[in-house]
Amino acid sequence: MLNKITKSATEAISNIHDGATILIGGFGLAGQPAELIDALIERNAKDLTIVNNNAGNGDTGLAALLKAGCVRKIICSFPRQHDSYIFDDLYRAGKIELEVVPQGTLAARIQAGGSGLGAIYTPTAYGTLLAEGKETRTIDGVNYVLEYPIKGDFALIKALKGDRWGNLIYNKAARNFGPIMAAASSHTIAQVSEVVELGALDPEHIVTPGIFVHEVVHIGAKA
Amino acid sequence: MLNKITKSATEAISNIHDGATILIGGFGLAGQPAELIDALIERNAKDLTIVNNNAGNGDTGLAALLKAGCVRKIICSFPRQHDSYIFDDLYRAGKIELEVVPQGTLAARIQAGGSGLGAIYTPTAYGTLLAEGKETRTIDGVNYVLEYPIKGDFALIKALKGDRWGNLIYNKAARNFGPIMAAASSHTIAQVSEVVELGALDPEHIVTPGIFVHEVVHIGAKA
Amino acid sequence: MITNYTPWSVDEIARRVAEDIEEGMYVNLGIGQPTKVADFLPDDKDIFLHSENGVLGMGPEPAEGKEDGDLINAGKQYITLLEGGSYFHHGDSFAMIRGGHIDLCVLGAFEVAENGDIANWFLGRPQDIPAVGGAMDLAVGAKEVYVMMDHVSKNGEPKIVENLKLPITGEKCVNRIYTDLAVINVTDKGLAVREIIDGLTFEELQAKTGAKLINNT
Amino acid sequence: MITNYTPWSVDEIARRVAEDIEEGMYVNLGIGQPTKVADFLPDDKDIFLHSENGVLGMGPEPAEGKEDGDLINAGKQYITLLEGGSYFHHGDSFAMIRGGHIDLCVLGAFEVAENGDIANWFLGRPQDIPAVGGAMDLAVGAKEVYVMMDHVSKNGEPKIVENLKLPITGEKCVNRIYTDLAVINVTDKGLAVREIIDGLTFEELQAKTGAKLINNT
Repeated sequence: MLNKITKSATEAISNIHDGATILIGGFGLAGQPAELIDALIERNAKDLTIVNNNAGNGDTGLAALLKAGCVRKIICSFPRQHDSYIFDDLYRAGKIELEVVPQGTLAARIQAGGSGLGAIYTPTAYGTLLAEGKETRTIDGVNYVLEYPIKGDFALIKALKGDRWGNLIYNKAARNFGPIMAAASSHTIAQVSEVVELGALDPEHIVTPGIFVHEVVHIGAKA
Repeated sequence: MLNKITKSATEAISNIHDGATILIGGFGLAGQPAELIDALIERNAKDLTIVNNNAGNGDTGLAALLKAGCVRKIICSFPRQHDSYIFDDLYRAGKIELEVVPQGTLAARIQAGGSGLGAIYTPTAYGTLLAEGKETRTIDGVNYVLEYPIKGDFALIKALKGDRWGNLIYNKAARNFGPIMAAASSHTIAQVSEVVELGALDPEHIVTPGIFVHEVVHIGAKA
Repeated sequence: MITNYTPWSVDEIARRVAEDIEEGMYVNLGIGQPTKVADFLPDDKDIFLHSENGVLGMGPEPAEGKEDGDLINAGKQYITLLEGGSYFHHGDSFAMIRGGHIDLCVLGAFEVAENGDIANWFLGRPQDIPAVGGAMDLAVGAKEVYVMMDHVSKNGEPKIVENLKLPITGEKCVNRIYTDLAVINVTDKGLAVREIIDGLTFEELQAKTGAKLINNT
Repeated sequence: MITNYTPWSVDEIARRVAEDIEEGMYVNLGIGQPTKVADFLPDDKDIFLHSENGVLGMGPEPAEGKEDGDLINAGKQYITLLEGGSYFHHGDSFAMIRGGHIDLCVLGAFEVAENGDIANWFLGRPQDIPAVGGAMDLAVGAKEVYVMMDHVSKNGEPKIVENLKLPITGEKCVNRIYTDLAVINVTDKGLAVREIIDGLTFEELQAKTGAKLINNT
């Protein structure tokens, strides 16, 4: 009997090594796997490359991971927010590398990573600073930029429910990057609010099939 | 009040013009929009380019469309089947053009069409007859073939349920090409076994959001 | 100097944009001022609001106490979902944008050039941190791009210019500009003024604009 | 000529392949002979069968009268779905294949070359109609590719060869070959015979093979 349920966040992230590339789900706080990130901070892995839409909010979750000095580089679309002060300070102090990627290109590169494409031509960012130095091509009169896949050694994502085969469903707009990051990573760890019996998730409704998920950790609602 | 429900298959396909490229859903018979195809045969549009996984089975549906002489070219992954005799005869008589595309490349090209990518590098078919004359590139030691998007002027697909905004859910493995063809076509027509009230489809379970669907036709179970 | 006009408020610009949105359109409203447009959409028409974080069919703000941290828009504000709305992942959401399925996107802007170039993501000053979000995808992907902004900057500099001075977001993608002073179409022949607020003359508008205008009012 | 051996039946080859499939593996069984492998998978292990038409967690054939035209495999045979299985569209299904998420794929073949090249999609004769299906995607995408085939053709020609004569499906992708006579690993050093059926000598096997074998039994 195959069981992908892992007892704790600490155990789930225990193989994350220094220098790993980690795709972390979430759009702002929605879908951010806060407890997995907390466990990662405790582990104190160093030189991480983090891929997320943002660069942390406030003092918790991804922001706390940055503050703990675990992150060498962040790849994101929107680092600057009203409450991204931890990132802002690190960036201005030259203590973190930043690669800004248009949000749709970020999604498309992650999808390319998960689906085995070698590169894609996207129209987004053509002629802008974010395409500087990149290969371009005009196809049928439209200008495109060549972009390469993003793959993770690990993905940390948050879902609503999961089963022992790793099947997942999400909650509302907390779905965001979860499904595509799961598919693009060698080892995907999902924190879920509820673990359900095999068969409890309707096969028509499963959003992330278990093939993309390697560990499922139950994180109950906060007390 | 926006209402994408169209009364009949005949009305739904009435704008399909000679020379159109039509993506037709289905894998064999599962998910094949037989009644929409019947209406198309009646319309007798000519010089169509059809994109489907197969090239028709038996004497009905897509096979009948071929037999009616409506199709100039078919783009598919697997034309030859035990019951593809109508296609086989047309092909051997030089009366139909065939473009064979590996099934995953077919899916990826359709997805590129729906998502606005200009081209993709795929590892599939590298070094084979199906990549002859195509541009290739080695990226990180892997060989890729450059493939271009497939877009439809129309898509004809079959779903289980639909609402007046065009939201769709499918039945089991009849989902296959439906969602990606809907996204890749300028005008998508879905035949559904049931029309439901707006709000009856759970927003978490909708597989094809209405933005990809232009007309929904109710086709009841056969008598 | 005596002026005979009162610039439109943000609400008035938003209302004006809303008037031009037709039933059945799939619309993405950018972060900031454009978000306001939602407040002026007619209740009796089905207009589909898309949010790039995976929501189609956004409804109004939730009632107090009904906020859900998992139901937010691209600006990370609490929203609701209409009956008939749906959720999907970021890949599908940007397929909608990049694939040309969004009929209309309303964006804020720092500058718009007479050829439709738009700058709205980065001021490029030493102290600025680049952050693009979905702006570049929306600029190139939406079928039509409307800009909603003040006609001049806080320092009185024209924001409609011959050539952008700021880093570009997207090339030749703006179709129409709504400001607190006018509604202007970006056409092959140039910037065609469609509407000027009461009390402002075409000449006065031209004086506040960094590119040549055509009077089509 | 007196032979002291009985070639494995298709069922016996399928059983032999099934023995090498481990719990937790995501497996795609190609059309034809490989489909048989499913019949010999152990009931007490979770092994996930993937079908490229959008099914993960395929179960056994349905009972008579329970067939569902919307629940078929890539060979268009009726199937069932296990508890914990799921449906998805063709884009996602081939993301699983091309993206390297399928641990193992078992394919039939016309020919396999000693470097792992495989030919299994097209005979290329004038009367043949090319039809590839998912064969090329599986060949390049699966982490491991096992081939299951007769050792020699109906005319007695070796199907394991130095270089393919038939149109190639995928380059250097076969990891292991299961035939009615032997189990052979494709290694950097060459074709390493791991197992020979009872009563057949290595020399006899070599004589039926179009490429040099290494005896690793």
